[in-house]
Amino acid sequence: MFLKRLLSNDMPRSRLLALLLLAVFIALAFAPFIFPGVKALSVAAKILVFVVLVASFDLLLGYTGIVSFAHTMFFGIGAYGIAISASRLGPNWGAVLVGLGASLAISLVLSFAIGLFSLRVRAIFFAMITLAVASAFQTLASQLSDFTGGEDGLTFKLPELISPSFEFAEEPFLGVSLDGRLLCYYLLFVAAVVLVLALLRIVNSPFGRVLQAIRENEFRAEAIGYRVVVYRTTAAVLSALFATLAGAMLAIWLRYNGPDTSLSFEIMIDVLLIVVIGGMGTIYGAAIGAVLFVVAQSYLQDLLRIGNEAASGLPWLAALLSPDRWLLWLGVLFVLSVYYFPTGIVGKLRARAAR
Amino acid sequence: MLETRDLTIRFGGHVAVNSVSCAFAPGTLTAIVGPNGAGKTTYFNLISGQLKASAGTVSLDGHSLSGLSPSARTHAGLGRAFQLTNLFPNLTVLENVRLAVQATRDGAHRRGLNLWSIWSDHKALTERADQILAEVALKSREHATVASLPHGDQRKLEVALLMALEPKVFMFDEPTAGMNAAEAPVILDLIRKLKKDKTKTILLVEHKMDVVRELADRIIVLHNGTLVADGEPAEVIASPVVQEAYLGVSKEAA
Amino acid sequence: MSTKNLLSLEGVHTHIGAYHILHGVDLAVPRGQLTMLLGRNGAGKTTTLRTIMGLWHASQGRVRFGEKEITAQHTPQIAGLGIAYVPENMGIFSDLTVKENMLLAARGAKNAAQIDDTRLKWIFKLFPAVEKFWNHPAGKLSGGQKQMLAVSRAIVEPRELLIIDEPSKGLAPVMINNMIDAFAELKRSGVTILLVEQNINFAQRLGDTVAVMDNGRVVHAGSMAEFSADAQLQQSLLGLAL
Amino acid sequence: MKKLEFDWRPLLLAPVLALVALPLTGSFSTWLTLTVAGLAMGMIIFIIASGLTLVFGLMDVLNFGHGVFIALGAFVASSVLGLMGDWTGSGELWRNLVAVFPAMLVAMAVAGAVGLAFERFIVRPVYGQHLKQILITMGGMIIGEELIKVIWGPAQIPLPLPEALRGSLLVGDAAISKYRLLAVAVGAVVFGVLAWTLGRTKIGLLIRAGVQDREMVESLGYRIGRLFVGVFVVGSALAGLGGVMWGLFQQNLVPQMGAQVNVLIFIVIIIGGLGSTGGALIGALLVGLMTNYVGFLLPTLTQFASIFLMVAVLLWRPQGVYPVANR
Amino acid sequence: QSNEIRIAHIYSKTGALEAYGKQTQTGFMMGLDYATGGTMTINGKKLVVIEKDDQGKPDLGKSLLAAAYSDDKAALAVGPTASGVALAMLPVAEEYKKILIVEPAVADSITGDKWNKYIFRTGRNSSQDAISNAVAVDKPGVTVATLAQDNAFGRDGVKAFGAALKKAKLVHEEYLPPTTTDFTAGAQRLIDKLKDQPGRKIIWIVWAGAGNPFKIVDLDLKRYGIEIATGGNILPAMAAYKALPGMEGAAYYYFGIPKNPVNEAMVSAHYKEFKTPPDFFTAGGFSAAMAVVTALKKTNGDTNTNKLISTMEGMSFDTPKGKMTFRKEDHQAMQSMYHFKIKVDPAFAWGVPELVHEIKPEEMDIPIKNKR
Ligand SMILES: Nc1ncnc2c1ncn2[C@@H]1O[C@H](COP(=O)(O)OP(=O)(O)OP(=O)(O)O)[C@@H](O)[C@H]1O
Ligand SMILES: Nc1ncnc2c1ncn2[C@@H]1O[C@H](COP(=O)(O)OP(=O)(O)OP(=O)(O)O)[C@@H](O)[C@H]1O
Ligand SMILES: [Mg+2]
Ligand SMILES: [Mg+2]
Repeated sequence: MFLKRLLSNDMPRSRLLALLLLAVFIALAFAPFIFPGVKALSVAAKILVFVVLVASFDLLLGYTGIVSFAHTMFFGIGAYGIAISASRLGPNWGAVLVGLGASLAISLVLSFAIGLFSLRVRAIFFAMITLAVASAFQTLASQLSDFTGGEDGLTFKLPELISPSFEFAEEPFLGVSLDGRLLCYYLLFVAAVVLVLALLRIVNSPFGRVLQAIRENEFRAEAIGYRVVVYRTTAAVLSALFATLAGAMLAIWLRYNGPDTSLSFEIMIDVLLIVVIGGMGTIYGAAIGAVLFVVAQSYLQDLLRIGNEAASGLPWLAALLSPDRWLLWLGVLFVLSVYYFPTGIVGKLRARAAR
Repeated sequence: MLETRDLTIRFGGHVAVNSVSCAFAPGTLTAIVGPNGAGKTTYFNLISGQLKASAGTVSLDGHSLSGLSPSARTHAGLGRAFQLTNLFPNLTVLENVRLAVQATRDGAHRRGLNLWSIWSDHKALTERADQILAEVALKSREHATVASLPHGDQRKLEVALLMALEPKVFMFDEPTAGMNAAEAPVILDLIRKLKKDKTKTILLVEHKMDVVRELADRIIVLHNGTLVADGEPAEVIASPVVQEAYLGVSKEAA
Repeated sequence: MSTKNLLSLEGVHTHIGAYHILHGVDLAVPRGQLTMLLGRNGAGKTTTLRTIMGLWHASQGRVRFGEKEITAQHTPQIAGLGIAYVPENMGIFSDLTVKENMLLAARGAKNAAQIDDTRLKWIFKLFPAVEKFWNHPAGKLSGGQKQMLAVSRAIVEPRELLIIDEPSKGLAPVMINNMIDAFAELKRSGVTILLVEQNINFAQRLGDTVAVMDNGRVVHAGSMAEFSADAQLQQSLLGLAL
Repeated sequence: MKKLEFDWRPLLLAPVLALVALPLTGSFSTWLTLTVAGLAMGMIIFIIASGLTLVFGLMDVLNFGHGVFIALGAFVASSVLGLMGDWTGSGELWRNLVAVFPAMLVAMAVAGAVGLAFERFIVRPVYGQHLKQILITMGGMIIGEELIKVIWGPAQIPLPLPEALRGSLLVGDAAISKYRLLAVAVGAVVFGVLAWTLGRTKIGLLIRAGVQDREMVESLGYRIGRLFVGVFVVGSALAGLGGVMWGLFQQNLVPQMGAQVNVLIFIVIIIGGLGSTGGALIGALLVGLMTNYVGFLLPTLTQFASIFLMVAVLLWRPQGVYPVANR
Repeated sequence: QSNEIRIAHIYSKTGALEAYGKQTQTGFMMGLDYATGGTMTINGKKLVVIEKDDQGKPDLGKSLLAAAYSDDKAALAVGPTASGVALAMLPVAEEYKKILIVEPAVADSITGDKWNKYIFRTGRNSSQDAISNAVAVDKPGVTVATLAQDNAFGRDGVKAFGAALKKAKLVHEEYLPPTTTDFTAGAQRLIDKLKDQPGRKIIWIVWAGAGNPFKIVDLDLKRYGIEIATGGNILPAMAAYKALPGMEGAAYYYFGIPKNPVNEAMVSAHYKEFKTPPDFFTAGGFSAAMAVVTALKKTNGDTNTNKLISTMEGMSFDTPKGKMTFRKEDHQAMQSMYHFKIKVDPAFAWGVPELVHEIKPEEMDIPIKNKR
């Protein structure tokens, strides 16, 4: 019952899905202990960031039906907020809060403007405009190098407590050294859980239902008494704010930020793909999709290395399986996942359970 | 009292509704008839705010509606069903109606602006929606998605959404078009029931003259955007302009 | 047999996704006649027409057009055999002008000037709105005007078979009369017509043969004259007397 | 009855822009150099964008992979020209052109053939579904780019201009590069052929109708599937041609070159009104002029110039200068 | 502990700089092979190279370096290709207290204000590039204008270049967006600035990336007597130099220029394996390998970080470019640069740079920009 309310009464509605979600939750909760090593922990942290980022995008895309390519812009704003204030104000919690506050404020204003603009032009035009705006923003971030570190980005320090050099216990616990990096991971973990549950609540609120109505038929939604501008703009702002928070999480984890890290179009496409693989219009899809995608992306090269060695007898196959061509396989993954998961993993699992 | 004064709209050089002034009192059902393209739907669009008038005003109970968005007009008490079916195709029948119920009734859901409660907790909405579906005989299909409904059922749902809004003014645009003669009575009965409520104003665009004859308290005729006749049903139907322009050199006027 | 019926369906089953909609439809459309397909909402009339046009595919059974079996053919091939179809939703290309809509329907014409002039004049006379709004985007037409355009498109070139889903929907009485005249004229010129219609009047005045559907099956087939005479039959099949 | 008249106002945009720039640039010869360069640049942009007006504008396929055909065309041309060193190295114009034309044809043929496969395996399952189009074509783009790297290697490849096309013609003090004149000629041909086909035949209408209601077009008896394949192939071939022109303009090729021009050509066809050949031409010329003027007057803002231009045009005409479809 | 020495090489195996990264890797492996006499062992310890692909992404580079030091137990690391990646990596070296030899990322700040004591660089930095070029064009009566990318790389380069000009006059700095494809507008501005100047007029171009700024010669600069100068580049990029016979500048490396046994060995090994001459970044990778082996030999295979640092500070080592020396103050390798003049030779697909003068480290005053 408590769980049901925590999940805003939006149950997985498929036993397999429930199991998957549980597995993901447990794996992430104990990642430092289950999967040792720096790389595994980075992958887990990246998953946490992406779950929030993708879920926030799903609010816009899956629930409201707005296709925007400017979502990484807000992600970047969040990351830059932390990066800039930490590098200017020094490694203290005040700087983190200032950075967070400032970036949320900027995102609020920008997303408000974009949300209003989305009503003036048609969907494709809006998508293309946001694409252009996002690329302009990336250029701007590179150009304002005094402020943003330009293309090289910013490396900065954070409060001692969540820095790798801080050790709060001498002895490793279960083979894992108890240091600031671990604390930082759990900070991210808690943030991700809270933010995702919050998004789940929003999409299952009366407001969330209206967003779906607008997605389906904007004209009729207005006719039955919903002021579409208000709902769309609110959704745009909310999703931007969540993306900003995801960006802040990223910066806190990496203690670095640059245009390619948080603003690139590549990330935008990854996010889109995750939404589609996971299942549009289901926050759970974001979680499942993010795990699958980030793991695949992070270990594809390792996998290919094995394949490459196995195929060393067949030179042409080995050439294609070369780890240097990992992008080729990522592209194939794009195509296949659109082919085989038209309604996403969540959609597929739910449809199967419904039979 | 719904009133339009000199309501006009031009599309380029074409005047689709030409200075129509008319008042509709509560407790009456006014049928609006006229040839195809006469401007009936456009007149509705002007009243409900889907189109902006080139000139003229619309007011409800003395308050001007001009300049308000369609959603604001819905809140002011106008309700509208569309001629060409216009629903939320991938939501279920029940959700369609529930959304309409939520839109106009106040409550903890704050007309859909509540971000932080769980939607299914608002049970009253579901109950009301169920009730309406029962009235239009769609209860058995409440979990079907709209896109899979046959045409006739979609027309019924169109009417159900209007009922859910509980407006002061009901505007029906050919509610029974494409509906089987055995099914149409469900809708017509609903309209009859509405008529009994003397606080409701009903506007009905309909081409089936037997329906008009039976239901209407008053008929107005639009022709080329202009109001050309207004009065008692029998009188209007008998007038030469209606006979000729609308009913044709009638073989079936009887 | 096959010369008498221009179109025939034998035991056609159609599935849409997981739903089984048509449960063995048998339908014969005699050459040169006007066949009415009646039935309650949701009986499967539209699905039957779409199955004929190849827009859904029959999972079982056969559809024949003249001598030819068309069950597994694709829509353009079926249409190419000389069938014109007016769908339930009218299928108007709302971005194109009325002229462009008509031009597409006239497969033989490369541009508007090549559309058969006498036929066009005839259409303009039947449906003046088509002429009046010739250069306007079709999406801006009124509901009834769209319906007229949809029917005009189906008759802009001669076709052997017309399949029309509820042509009278949304039309003013005078226009219904025009349309009845038009169909009568087409029939005289030898065209076979299959109509789904809810307007009883329309049905009675035009129909030669009638088929009544219920629950995905044809439950009655016969001549219109007999059917209109038998009030009890009507009551039991349609829930009302004509 | 209001007749649909030809809307001539967008035609004035480019001349007006040029006139506004005249006093700002200061000297006439500078202005002339910039204007001619801008117009010619616009023509090159038009050539690379022309395929996309068909695919994206008319067919409504958000092909994010269009760039890969541009890159493919350029790389194929580099191989073809590489085989004809004698002809490109010669200083005689006709010999150079004899080398360039087959390169164009082969590039178009290869791009068109790959387009055929692309349509079949990548685009066909997702007609009408924008989001999936974006993803699946991005996937196609990545695959294509990687295959280019497998075939031609990841390094940049030089594609020197044939001898006679190098250098400039001098008009007074203004320099007009010869290659750009060739680009104007090719662009004019592409424009003419496209405008004629789409304006004088039913093809354009059929595509637009097919995008709105595929079933209805099929019910009218047209094989819309085949038509779409055909148009996609032509669009890809045009991209291949654009790639040749762009590659010769850049004089070196990188596998990512397609992705680099993606945003630019999107902007052009959006300004044009999605699917209008004339609109795309106007858009391309405007972008060409604008980048040159801004590049001269306020170089730091060059990267924002075309975006600013797009937003300004859309504020004036929210559907682009010549809206084709009501999307 | 064991008898292995693990070295991580982190570079752009894929991404925009894939071609550069591959050269570095080739050079690095050839260098190790050459320096250990083909044994790949030092003092009985086997050298193991762990390759990692940063894809040109700073965040990835950062976590890969951490993983290399921690998960893979690398004793030291070499790389990366891009400056942005390098800058993000610097703190990781400090965190793990392990050495990072930067090669070939060029940004000055790597050995400047972002430097820490674990950072060494065998590659040249922007200042060395710019100053050597300044030395090459710096003559009395010469008027210079610059054309550079509008980013840190371009601006730093021009700044160092301008500061090093003693006799020539710098009249204009033109910065264009890194994504520029049409250079007409910028060229026109340069022409306007230069055409009325007396004497020799030179546009010095510093450009890295896709665009081709040399197209501006198509605008017939000769009519105003304007020349072009620029640094060296990878061979495919030098194809554009074919149109610029007689152009002067200063290069980091060209396989035909340095005359020493190491270079000869590398060129012949490269021809043997690939049938092509080694390029720019091959030489860099080779140099890095030479530095690593020289240092490890001196410590007798001891990988203790502090010991390595004290060994490497001030250490000289042989490279294909002759002798290099890690400067004590900022750990930048001081090295020769080559003043060249372009000759067109039909046998080569690129413009061939012919040596005019080897600019020895002593001839360049490379500023020390870090704070120790
Ligand atoms: N948005 C618009 N732009 C241009 N013309 C329009 C527009 N909307 C309607 N019209 C024109 O205005 C006229 C009136 O249309 P309207 O839809 O009001 O007719 P109607 O009386 O409802 O007809 P019907 O009985 O066929 O539904 C028509 O001629 C139509 O073409
Ligand atoms: N796309 C679909 N998915 C699922 N079910 C469908 C779909 N289309 C139609 N149906 C179902 O098929 C049945 C027959 O529908 P059809 O549209 O053929 O009826 P009809 O006789 O034309 O009715 P009407 O007179 O109301 O148009 C209905 O029960 C309907 O719900
Ligand atoms: Mg109407
Ligand atoms: Mg039907």
